[in-house]
Amino acid sequence: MDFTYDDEQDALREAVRGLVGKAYSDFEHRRQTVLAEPGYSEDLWRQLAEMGILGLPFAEADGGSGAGPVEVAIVAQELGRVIAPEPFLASIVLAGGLVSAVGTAEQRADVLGALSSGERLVVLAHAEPGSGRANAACEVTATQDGDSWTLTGIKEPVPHGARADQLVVSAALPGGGTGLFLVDPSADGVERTGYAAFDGTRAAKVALASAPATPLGEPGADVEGSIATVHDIARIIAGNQAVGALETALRTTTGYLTSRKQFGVTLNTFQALTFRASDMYVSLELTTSLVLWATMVLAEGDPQAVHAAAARAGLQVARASRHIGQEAIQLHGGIGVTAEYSIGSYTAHLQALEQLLGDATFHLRTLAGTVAEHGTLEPV
Amino acid sequence: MDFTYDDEQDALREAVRGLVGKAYSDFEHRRQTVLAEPGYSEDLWRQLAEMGILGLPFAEADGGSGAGPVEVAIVAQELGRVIAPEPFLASIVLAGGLVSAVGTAEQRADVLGALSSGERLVVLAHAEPGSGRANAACEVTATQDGDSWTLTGIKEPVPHGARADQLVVSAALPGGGTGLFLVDPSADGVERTGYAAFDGTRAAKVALASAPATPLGEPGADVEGSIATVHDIARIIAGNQAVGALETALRTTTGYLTSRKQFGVTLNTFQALTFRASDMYVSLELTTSLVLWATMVLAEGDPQAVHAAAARAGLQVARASRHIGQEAIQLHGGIGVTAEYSIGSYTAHLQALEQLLGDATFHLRTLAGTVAEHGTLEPV
Amino acid sequence: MRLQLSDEDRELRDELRDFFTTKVPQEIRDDVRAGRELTRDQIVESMRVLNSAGLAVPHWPVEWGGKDWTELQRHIWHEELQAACVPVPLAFNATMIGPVIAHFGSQELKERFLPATANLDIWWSQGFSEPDAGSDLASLRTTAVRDGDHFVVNGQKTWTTLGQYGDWLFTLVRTDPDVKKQAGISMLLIDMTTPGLEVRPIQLIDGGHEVNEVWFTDVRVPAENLVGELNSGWTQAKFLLGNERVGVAPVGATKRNLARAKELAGRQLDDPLVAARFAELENELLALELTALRVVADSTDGAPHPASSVLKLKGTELQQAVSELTMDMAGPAGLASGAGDDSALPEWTHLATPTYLNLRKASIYGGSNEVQRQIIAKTILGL
Amino acid sequence: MRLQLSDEDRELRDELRDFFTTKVPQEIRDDVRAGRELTRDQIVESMRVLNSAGLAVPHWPVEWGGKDWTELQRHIWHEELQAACVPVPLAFNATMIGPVIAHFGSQELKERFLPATANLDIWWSQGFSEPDAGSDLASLRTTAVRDGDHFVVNGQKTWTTLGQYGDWLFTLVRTDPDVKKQAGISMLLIDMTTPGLEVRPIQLIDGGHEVNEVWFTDVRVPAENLVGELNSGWTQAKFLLGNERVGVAPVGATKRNLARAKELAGRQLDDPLVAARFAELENELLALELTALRVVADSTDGAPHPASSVLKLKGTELQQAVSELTMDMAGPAGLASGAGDDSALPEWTHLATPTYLNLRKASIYGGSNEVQRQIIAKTILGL
Repeated sequence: MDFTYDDEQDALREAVRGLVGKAYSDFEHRRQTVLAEPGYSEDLWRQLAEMGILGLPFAEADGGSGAGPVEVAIVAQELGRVIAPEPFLASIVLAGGLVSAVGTAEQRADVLGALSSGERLVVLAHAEPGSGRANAACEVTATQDGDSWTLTGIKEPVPHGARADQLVVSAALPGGGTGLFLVDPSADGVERTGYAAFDGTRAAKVALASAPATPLGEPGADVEGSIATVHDIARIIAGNQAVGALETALRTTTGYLTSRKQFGVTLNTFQALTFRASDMYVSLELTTSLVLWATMVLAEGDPQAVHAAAARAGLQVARASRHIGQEAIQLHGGIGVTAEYSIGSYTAHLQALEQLLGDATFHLRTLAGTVAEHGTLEPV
Repeated sequence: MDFTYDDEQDALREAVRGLVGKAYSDFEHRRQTVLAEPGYSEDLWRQLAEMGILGLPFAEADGGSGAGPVEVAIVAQELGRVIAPEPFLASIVLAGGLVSAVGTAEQRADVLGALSSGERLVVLAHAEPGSGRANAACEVTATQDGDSWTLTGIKEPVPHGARADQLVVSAALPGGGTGLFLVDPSADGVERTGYAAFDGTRAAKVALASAPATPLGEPGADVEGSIATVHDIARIIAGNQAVGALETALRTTTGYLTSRKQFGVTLNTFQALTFRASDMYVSLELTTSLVLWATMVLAEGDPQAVHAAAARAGLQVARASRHIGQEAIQLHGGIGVTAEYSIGSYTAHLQALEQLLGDATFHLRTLAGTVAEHGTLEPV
Repeated sequence: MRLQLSDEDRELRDELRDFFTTKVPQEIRDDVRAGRELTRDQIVESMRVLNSAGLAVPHWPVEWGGKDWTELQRHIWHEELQAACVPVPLAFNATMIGPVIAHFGSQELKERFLPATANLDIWWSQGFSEPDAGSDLASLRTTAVRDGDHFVVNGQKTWTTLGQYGDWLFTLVRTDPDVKKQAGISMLLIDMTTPGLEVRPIQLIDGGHEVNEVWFTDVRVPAENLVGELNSGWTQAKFLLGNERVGVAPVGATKRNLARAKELAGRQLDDPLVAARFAELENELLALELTALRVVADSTDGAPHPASSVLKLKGTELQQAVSELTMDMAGPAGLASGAGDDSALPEWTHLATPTYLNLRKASIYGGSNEVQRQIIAKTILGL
Repeated sequence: MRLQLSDEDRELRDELRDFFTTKVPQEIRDDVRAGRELTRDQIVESMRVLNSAGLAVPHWPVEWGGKDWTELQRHIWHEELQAACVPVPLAFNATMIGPVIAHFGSQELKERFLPATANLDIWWSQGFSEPDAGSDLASLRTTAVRDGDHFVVNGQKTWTTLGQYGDWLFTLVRTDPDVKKQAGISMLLIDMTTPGLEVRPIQLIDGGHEVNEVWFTDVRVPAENLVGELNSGWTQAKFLLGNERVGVAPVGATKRNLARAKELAGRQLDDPLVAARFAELENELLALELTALRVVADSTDGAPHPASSVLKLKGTELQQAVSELTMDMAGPAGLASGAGDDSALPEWTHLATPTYLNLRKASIYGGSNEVQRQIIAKTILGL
């Protein structure tokens, strides 16, 4: 068991930090970016593509560089550190992950290549009103007519769905099960309404009315399992993103405590506040450990183990996000709830990650369901 | 709605405090009392009888003084304040309560009279190994032979079971349901092994082997409902006892914080500690409110409402007992875990009340089961 | 000790309930229930409906429109307002400056301001906090210098809630810089249309515009707008901040929101973990409500009760906890917070997370929960 | 980054597991598993079994019986000990005074004490805390005054764990009252049979006798029993207290106890609320274990890692939480804590509450959790 990064991984981190961290080093820039459309920096996205970051997880044959989860996690941590609003999770991890897992060789080369090069933004449209966190699609249905397929129904919320150049849409198959489809959002029968989520990132309602669609991979095949696994992967990667954000939230808070004066002294004079910062640090360390472990489990690749690890990381991240997110604002006081200052946006973004991929009760339910099946829990 | 006590109630409190509070004003006396048999002061018990305290809840016709739950609650608060080890709950509230509810007029006059006068200690033997908190008896069974009844099986733990002069024993009836019986513990077929619980109060194993028994009330009648109701009443009275103990625990802790020096200053100089004391105070106030309310619900007498109120008070008391009990020790530091100093015994006693009458999860389960059945929850 | 309300109090409750649910426009109450932001007009309209029946400022002196009610009756009034989704009368008017003017103001100030304040003809704003004077309010630096029969005010206030709607501002200013900080403060009433006064919006993390900065550049304020004596402002401020024992914790609204969250949760309540969260919160809220009742019943002399800090502390914690639970019930739909009317997701799921984020302020504003813990430790526990 | 152990480490783990589960007497391990109090003889016996195989003090210098292991290998050793229910080598010997003598002691002291210490031929006790010097250890008042080739010791120590079994005491004494408090302290080794030394039991709230007071009345200690330089005792004390990065949190034992509680809970696990409590604790414990692994892996230079405070803080909290959950699983049977062998209730239900009460000490002794928070705030967060 080894928690250390190798030199190449350190170099990757430096490179990403040099680009993304630098771009958003001034929080005001992040704020202005999410106030304008499309809610992220197209320029930065292109630079990430040029640096090879967008193709990191995809096979070389598909236009990527075939790196592993540890490398993707490093990118996520750096994005999280500055709560970059770029659509990395929605497009690279979720949409790209599913194309990678399910697509034909041709589709993989086409979609992943375009995704990696930054020329096409592809996102996953899976969530449906009223379906909670089901892996199956229900409200959007697929209809087959010979070799042609159309989709009908509503997907909402679809992260970055309004800006996307191509959608990967899940739909209930006529023969049962859930299939995935590539949809051109400019086609007839596709109507999109975009908006900003509370953390500034973008989402949309996507209404499909007999919209033309191309099956991803084998037509008619049930890929619910792949959807589940890619969500588990996304939970672990999002956990890394959260760790980055949590670190900054704590550092911002301790920085404030040492500089803000009240009653003639800096706030770190008040032990009740510093002890709470210490508890935040404890949360952060435990969360970092669990997320790094889950990333290593992901690198080993067993889907069953990944499923459990995603729930474990998810639960711990959710608890820490609430704890640190709430305390960070409270320890700041009034300025903590203003939009111009950074800390509230960190709390909001941590909350958005949780809503995207599962809150504490969701993950706890998963874990409670199997707690009776083992004795001691061993990390290896 | 009125939370104030009348003059007579104030006088009752003063009288009980003058007796019990004074007797145990020195914690060492409480400690020595529980180190010796029978684990409480027979002398004090006699004085309580003389003062009319032991007969408080029973009808005048039964030898009591017919006072209401509020008066009984006042006694319990004062007992709790000094964690008096006397068997008030086990005998007056539980055993007396069941004799009062179920016994024939003759049994009531006999048992409650002797209980009120202090001449006979009567306790309830209901808990059975493995039966959790069921209101029904299961392991102890009753056998009928003409007008004679015998009981067989084990009751454990039986609070104050070894010292008791008479037992009220629950048993599974031959025709189904649970009956109550009066048992003379000196009879053949009754074997008792007494011991001290972790809070110094006494309990026992009572093994019955065809022990002669007299049905309490109508022979063969199922009284599970009465057992349930008397336990609910005991939960509310025990809640009052807990409130008394919690108050002392907090006052002891704040007293320690203002007197104990470390690093050249008294501990109340450390804001992290005083803020925790403030949170303890919040817990205490909320708990007091809920317990007083439950006592008023009890005074109104509707068993359904009493059941809900007992669960509500039980949950809040259990949460506060853990919170305040644990923090009181922690804020004391090393001396908090020693037997000679009082605070640890308060924590232990609060724990014992909880184990006797239900922990947080137990009560929460009751409340969660009905939470969907109402909109807002109204106290009146 | 008695559980039931007296006949008289029950009668009052029923009357109030009837008035609130029939006389205050349904549309306003629907918006409150749904947690939507109210317009200025709605707030004004509902307060005027109340005032027309003498129900806007029952805690004021009778000669200025108050009712000679017991604290319990005022508590009932406050709970019934919330239960009926009636907007609570604007706090700046009804519970802040109104009672201060009634207590400290000259007869002239009273006549000039109190009727208009009760009827919300004047919308008051609060100018207390400053960027460097938050929990340490007394270190405020906005100055007022006497110049003839005017004061000239310079400086900056912040966290002025709904200041964009304000007609008049009650404010604390430093009138003597050379004495102990509490001793050099005065309270001034300022017409917000006075030249040199500028209100600038502050956006909060829920995206809303609720608070403001107020800047003063040589703002000339007639000396007669001083409340009480010169340099006695700290006394007025303490009176204002400690004035209320009823309504310290928004129990009624939180109860209503919890009950609504249960409805909205639907089938999720079948999950024992979810049901347990609701049951736990409901029980804590009951304990809080009963504590509020104990506090109001404890005496009727109007002095602030020390346990008010308990109500503020626990009241805001539970308010936040209910918003958190509601957000969790919305689940992934919460990401559609910015969606419009054509969204396929219900409106409450859009509002849930912004409301949760917005309410982080509850434990900060109006005396942070750290200040409340400090008060409990010092004044109640003697630490 | 790699999840799996290296082949070498896995091999070591398997060897250790085999040794611990076959060579340490089953009866001792059963008592550990059941949470029973061990006798002095059992503790001595198991440590000698380990020492016979060179497994009692692997973190000591190799010449005194240590192994040249990585921190990870020591971690594995420590976890496997606990998983196998082997009593961890007596801390006073193995992790406290042994390393101090090895680091600061003269060659003569080393030869005299280290082999006997590793083999538990000498049972060491600790004399650090005093009634008025708890978290503020440096304010200790027990004095040692030089008299010829002896020190004469007077004063009182407290919280001396298992002092009733002790042969020798390592203690901090004040040897210079006129300097800054940390600068006037020395470390002395004292034969506990010396006249004037008295050990008095302190009963704890679980009813057990685990800690003691130690009183000194003109106790004469040979000057050669000084460890290190005169007045350098604070250095030794800090070394001793900050020496360990492995085993700061009793992860292995807590995991074992949690797994056991699950077994004992039986059907109660069918309740989702109970299952959720187990799942939550299990996850926190996993996070703690992984944090311990990160800390041991972080460097191998032996210096205390700042995150050790995290391990102590969270480790004791989880240790307590598991004992609390176990107690709750016992339910009303817990009241039979004083019952004997003929009780109809299982032994574990007797032990559950006393264990819970006893473990309240875990967050107080050995640097309270408040001290740990202070360390984190100061040294890690710079507050």
